[in-house]
Amino acid sequence: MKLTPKSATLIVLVALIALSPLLFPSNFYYRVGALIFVNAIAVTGIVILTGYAGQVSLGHAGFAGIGAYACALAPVHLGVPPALAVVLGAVLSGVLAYLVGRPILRLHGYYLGVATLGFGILVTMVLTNERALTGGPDGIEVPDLGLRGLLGDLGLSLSNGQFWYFFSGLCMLIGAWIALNLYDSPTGRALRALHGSEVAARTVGIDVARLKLRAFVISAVYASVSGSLLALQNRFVTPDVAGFMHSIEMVTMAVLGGVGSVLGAIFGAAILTLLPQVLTVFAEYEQMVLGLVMILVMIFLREGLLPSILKKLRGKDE
Amino acid sequence: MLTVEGLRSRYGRIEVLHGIDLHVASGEIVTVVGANGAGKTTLLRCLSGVQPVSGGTVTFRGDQITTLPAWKRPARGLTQSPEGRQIFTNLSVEENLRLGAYGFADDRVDRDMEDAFQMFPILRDKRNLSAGGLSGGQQQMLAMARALMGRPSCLLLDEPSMGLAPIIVAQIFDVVRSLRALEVTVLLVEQNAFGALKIADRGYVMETGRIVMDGPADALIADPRIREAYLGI
Amino acid sequence: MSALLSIEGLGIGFGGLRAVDDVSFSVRAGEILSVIGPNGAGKTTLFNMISGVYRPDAGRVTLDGQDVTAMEPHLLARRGLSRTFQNLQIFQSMSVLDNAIAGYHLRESGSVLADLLALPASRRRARDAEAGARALLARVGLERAAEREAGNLSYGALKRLEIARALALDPKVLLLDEPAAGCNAVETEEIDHLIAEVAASGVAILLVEHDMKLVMRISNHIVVLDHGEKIAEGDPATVSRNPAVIAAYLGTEEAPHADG
Amino acid sequence: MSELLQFLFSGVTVGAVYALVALGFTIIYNASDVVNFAQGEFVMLGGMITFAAHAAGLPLPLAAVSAIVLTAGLGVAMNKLAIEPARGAPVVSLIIITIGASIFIQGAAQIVFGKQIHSFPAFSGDAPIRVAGATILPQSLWVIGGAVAVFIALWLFFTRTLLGRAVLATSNNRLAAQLVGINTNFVMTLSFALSAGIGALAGVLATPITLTAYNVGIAFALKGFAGAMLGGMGNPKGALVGGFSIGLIEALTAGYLSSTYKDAAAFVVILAVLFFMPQGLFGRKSTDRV
Amino acid sequence: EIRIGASISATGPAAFLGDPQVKTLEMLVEALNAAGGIDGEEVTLIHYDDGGDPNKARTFATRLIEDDEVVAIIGGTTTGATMSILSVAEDAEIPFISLAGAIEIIDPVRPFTFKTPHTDRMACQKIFEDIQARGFTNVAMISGTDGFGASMQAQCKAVIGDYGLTLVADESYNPTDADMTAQLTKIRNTEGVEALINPGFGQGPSIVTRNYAQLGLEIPFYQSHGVASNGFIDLAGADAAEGVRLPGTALLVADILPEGDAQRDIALAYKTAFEEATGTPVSTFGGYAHDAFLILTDAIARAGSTEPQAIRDAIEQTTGLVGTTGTYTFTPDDHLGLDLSAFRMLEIQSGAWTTVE
Ligand SMILES: Nc1ncnc2c1ncn2[C@@H]1O[C@H](COP(=O)(O)OP(=O)(O)OP(=O)(O)O)[C@@H](O)[C@H]1O
Ligand SMILES: Nc1ncnc2c1ncn2[C@@H]1O[C@H](COP(=O)(O)OP(=O)(O)OP(=O)(O)O)[C@@H](O)[C@H]1O
Ligand SMILES: [Mg+2]
Ligand SMILES: [Mg+2]
Repeated sequence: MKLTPKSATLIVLVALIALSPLLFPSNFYYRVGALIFVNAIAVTGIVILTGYAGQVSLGHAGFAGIGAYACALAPVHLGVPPALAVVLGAVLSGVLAYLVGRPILRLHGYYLGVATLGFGILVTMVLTNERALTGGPDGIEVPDLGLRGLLGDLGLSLSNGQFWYFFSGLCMLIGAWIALNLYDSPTGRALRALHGSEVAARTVGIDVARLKLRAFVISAVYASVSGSLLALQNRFVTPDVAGFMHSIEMVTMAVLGGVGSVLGAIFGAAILTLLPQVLTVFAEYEQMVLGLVMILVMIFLREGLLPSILKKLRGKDE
Repeated sequence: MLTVEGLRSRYGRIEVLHGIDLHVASGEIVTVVGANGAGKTTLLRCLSGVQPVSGGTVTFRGDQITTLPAWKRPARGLTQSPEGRQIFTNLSVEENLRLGAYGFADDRVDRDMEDAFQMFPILRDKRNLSAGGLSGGQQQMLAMARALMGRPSCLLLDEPSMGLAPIIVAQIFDVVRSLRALEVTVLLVEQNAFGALKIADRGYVMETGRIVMDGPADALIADPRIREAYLGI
Repeated sequence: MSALLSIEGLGIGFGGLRAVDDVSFSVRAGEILSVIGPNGAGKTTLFNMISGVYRPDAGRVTLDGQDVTAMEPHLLARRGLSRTFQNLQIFQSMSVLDNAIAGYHLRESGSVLADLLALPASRRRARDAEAGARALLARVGLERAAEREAGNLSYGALKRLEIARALALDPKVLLLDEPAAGCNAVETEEIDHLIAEVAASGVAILLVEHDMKLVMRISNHIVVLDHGEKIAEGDPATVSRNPAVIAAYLGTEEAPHADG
Repeated sequence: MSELLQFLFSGVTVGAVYALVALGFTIIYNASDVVNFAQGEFVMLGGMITFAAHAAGLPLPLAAVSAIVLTAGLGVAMNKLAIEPARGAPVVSLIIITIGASIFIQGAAQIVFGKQIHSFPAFSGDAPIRVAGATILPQSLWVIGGAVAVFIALWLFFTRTLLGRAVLATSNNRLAAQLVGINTNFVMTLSFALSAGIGALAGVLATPITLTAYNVGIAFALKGFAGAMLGGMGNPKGALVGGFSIGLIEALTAGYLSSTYKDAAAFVVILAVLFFMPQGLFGRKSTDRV
Repeated sequence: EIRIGASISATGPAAFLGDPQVKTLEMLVEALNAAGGIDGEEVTLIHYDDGGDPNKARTFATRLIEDDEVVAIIGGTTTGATMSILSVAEDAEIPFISLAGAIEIIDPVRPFTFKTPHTDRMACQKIFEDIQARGFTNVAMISGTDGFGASMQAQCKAVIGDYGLTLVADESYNPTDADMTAQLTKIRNTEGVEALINPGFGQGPSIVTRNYAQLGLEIPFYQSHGVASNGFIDLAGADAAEGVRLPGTALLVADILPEGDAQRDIALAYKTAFEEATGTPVSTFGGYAHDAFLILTDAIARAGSTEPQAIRDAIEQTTGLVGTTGTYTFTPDDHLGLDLSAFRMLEIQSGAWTTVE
């Protein structure tokens, strides 16, 4: 049987998650792995929004912020368990994305960019300034997810790093699976179509406004879950999670890896998460090297790292 | 005037021109006919320099221009009315025309623009409007007029009659014919092969990236294979 | 048989210009109605109003007995109206096949949840759409290009791809804006047959085209626009002899038969 | 009354800075449809280089001119080394390149100039000018004058000169621009030089008010971007009006409502404007037809 | 070899604070090794730049502990970064000395976490003491919305009542704002304002000070320890900054400290060494890193061991250790080790720092 791109992607991901730990020299690498997965979840959302539907968001970290603070606040103020807080955050983000998306998704290109930027900034401002609730710029502690303890009781004892590695890896897999399903589905095709020509998309019966909104909501949920997992893992969160830099980071990861493909974007998340760790050897030149890497990748591998590399490899086969 | 030898070109890894030989003498009108996807547009793009050439040479008025940047070619007298019109949709009609004479003195431009308006009076009515609002045919006229604004000695026309009313098609062909008197050389790609061959001196037939036949225009019109494959008679 | 699509007193202005003014006509199922007229007469604008891309400032559009004036394009598509574009509107970075499948959107789309979770229903719908799309591509002669990226096709091929996509909607009314532009005489004839075939299956066709050979050959009825106004209408023979039409549009009476 | 006047003074001072940054965006955007997120770094460099040259003993005007020239040169280098090689890449890729360039420039500036905050003397002293009970610094007048002057120059450039139209033509349809004989590479180089130069000018004029450090670029870029979008991207008039509007909204909100949420007020206004005018106040609607 | 880890905001919004801290640590390690290290053991400093981002700080803390196997961590320039590092360090039971201000870091006391700077609350108390002594009651505040400004604003509000003072105006600005005359105008027009406090760091306070002068405000003006460096006087302008008071450390006034002052020698030594090594003026923030390093190396030497537990115990036994910030005496219940006396009320006069007694 021929492997579909979807199953191929999933198999590659499962293999990477399962086998990488064999090469980890220390426990620290579980932490980096977990971060990669958490970022990859948000970036998969960007793939749906930007890669499939062609809409830009410069404020998606706002949803990550909502997911993160839901986990910090809901258990304390509403008494819900942290796992439920993740869902609560996702629902809240989805609803907010729906409300915000309706008016702003009529905008195109940079205008949409500035509107989403505004949204992200508003979220950050609330998180920063409503100190009584959110702890302000210095951040707030987040309760323990409790799952690791549960697993421990069941006889599966993992270190904190290991637990988060496998748990976020699993979440990322589910996220990737859903995004891949979407790609080849009727909805996914319609999203990609409106990316090409909105007028034509309309005339074949695609409800452009509604579809964009769906993509926006779905990607907001991804960002929210990513934010929740980050907060739960770090046990501490500050408004930075919703900040502009984080939004830009998400988009950059997606574009660098290849915004049109889920595997590419995950690859992008991996590279940009690892890079700062690698670049510490350059000490104060770190930023320059990072900037340079971004420029060079976009010049020489303009469709993103993974798609361009695959293309080159395939080109040699022929 | 214009000589093409062994011209090859590719999109990515796929070669679409496999060695084209063709020449156009000064003052001559030469037409290229061929089916959809034969490579006619690609050929013209190579000649105007916006498409990289992967083999062969292009010689224009005795100079090798194979790799000359596209933007230097209008100044040498080579302009194009491209496929898909490619007008500046955000600029006004007048600005489009002025840019057609980019680099020429203003008084001359004003005169040439007057000529263009004579030829296509509708453009005068719309001169201050944004070119993107023009109808398809009006845009086609603008593209043609813009190419003429550069006072070319050799004009490359890619389907200039597309989307034009029959009355204007006739007029366009008249204009092309009248260029002969001005010593302007024309390389014409047309789907209206019959009309094109009627005004042309010679013709080439292109199939999947190769020239498969050439000869005097009337001979081609008379050729039964051409009549069946391209003229639909 | 009653009209499937009818327009009454339709009009729109841009700045000072009445691009279309008080135009009325109707088409029945299986009929081919051509709209001709000089460049800038308002033909495309008329199509844009009928298909909901522009909002008319006067008049009414009735589809299947219901007022659909200024209705959103995607809702019109749902009611069976489909079109092609004079200025190509292709999903450039998608494959040719996916472009055609996009035309099946209404028939293949179901719940998003099913799509996200790749439920069997979603996959079945996708498979059906693909089969249909391949058949349509074969009909317009693009079966060999199915897997290519649409943006890489030549102009004439793209025109035909648009027709395939429009047909994929299985429309009741089909609007074709210069379908034969960029095709040579032989290719035009193929399109000609295709249109006739579609009409014969009961679709009402509105055609804008400057290729008079094509128009005269297949139209049941012709409406002539000039400066946004209807200046003539009737069967091909009548219209082609109308002096006003000759003066404004055809140039010579022989023009349509100028193939020697 | 004097209170309102003071808020207005505060608003136009800050607004002029935003307007200058927004004006810097217009040229590159008009030539390539790319919003150059490194624009803020040009502003930073304008201030930093002037400071360094001044500290090294150059008289202030000379230091300022050298900062503008050097930054313009850097703009050209950025175009040649980072943008031109990526020609034909999708706009998102180009944006990522400009973000990369921004990070790179910031990293370099931090090594060359250090992380201290710097400033240099105001051009016409620090004695505030009193008007009806409110005060404004002479340097504010410099910034406002600079913004207006750059606006007029750009407006003339884009509406009155063929070169200006060639810039617009290049972004509208690069292929067609080449076909009519426009050297699109030169146009791009020129745009980067001009944009960078204007950015540096903004830095030179504003630094005595805003102070400068290696990492001030992003904040400038964001506010300038917001201003440009409010006014309508690519239109000098939009940049000017957008920049001043944001400054005024911030100052009035800080004065009458809440200083905590003044940035929020600016974005709420932007969202409201875009809701009714999706192309910003003066943005042109694309007229492409189907 | 003794490995000491550091995660500091050498870049990012708090670079202004973190930069001198990194430079200080590098300088001190070099000097220590040149002098033979600790009991002949060379000290290696492994430091990462967390950019002030708590997420990165946590990653680097994990890396320092798991991968680099350090015996102790210095760092957390900002409170956010500190809180992130703190939980990692506590889990791994590695001594951690923070360089950030918030009181939450050491209250409640956690077994392995210490800090060197005064708390923001102490800065507020010092200022309020001074205001009270001058006989004012109505106070206005304008603070930055960054962590430093916001935290101090909150702490000040928490203790203002203890001094019988009232906060009559409470304004804020963003750290990147260019003009604060609107906020200051509002303050000026508030009935009965007698003194103004401006918690913040970076360019904000300099601009506030200039705007204060521009508007011709004359009420007593207090800055915070966030601007305690000579750079502030240059940026705000000596004229505008004339008469500004702030709670600072011995460091800024090292050269005018009386001969007998306990901190004089160490402050002067650090100041001279730092300014010589970097060419930039010292700031209190670098001083925090200096003291953290001092406390740590002192503890390691006394413990005679690099066991984290032993180091921690030794830190808790530190008594009367004189640093640039103050004199430290830690106990199991007090992981700050400073009292209010370590703060000195400074005033800018004719472009230079002087002490107010
Ligand atoms: N941008 C592109 N990328 C890849 N292939 C391309 C591209 N443009 C054209 N082609 C391919 O090159 C071949 C020649 O195309 P070209 O446009 O030159 O044909 P043409 O003769 O002008 O056809 P038409 O009559 O339809 O305009 C076709 O097979 C086409 O699919
Ligand atoms: N969006 C618009 N803005 C401004 N003018 C417009 C717009 N749409 C149409 N027009 C004007 O309306 C008139 C009719 O245009 P339309 O495109 O309908 O003509 P057409 O009959 O389709 O011509 P063609 O045969 O050349 O395609 C033209 O003069 C055109 O300039
Ligand atoms: Mg062609
Ligand atoms: Mg038309």
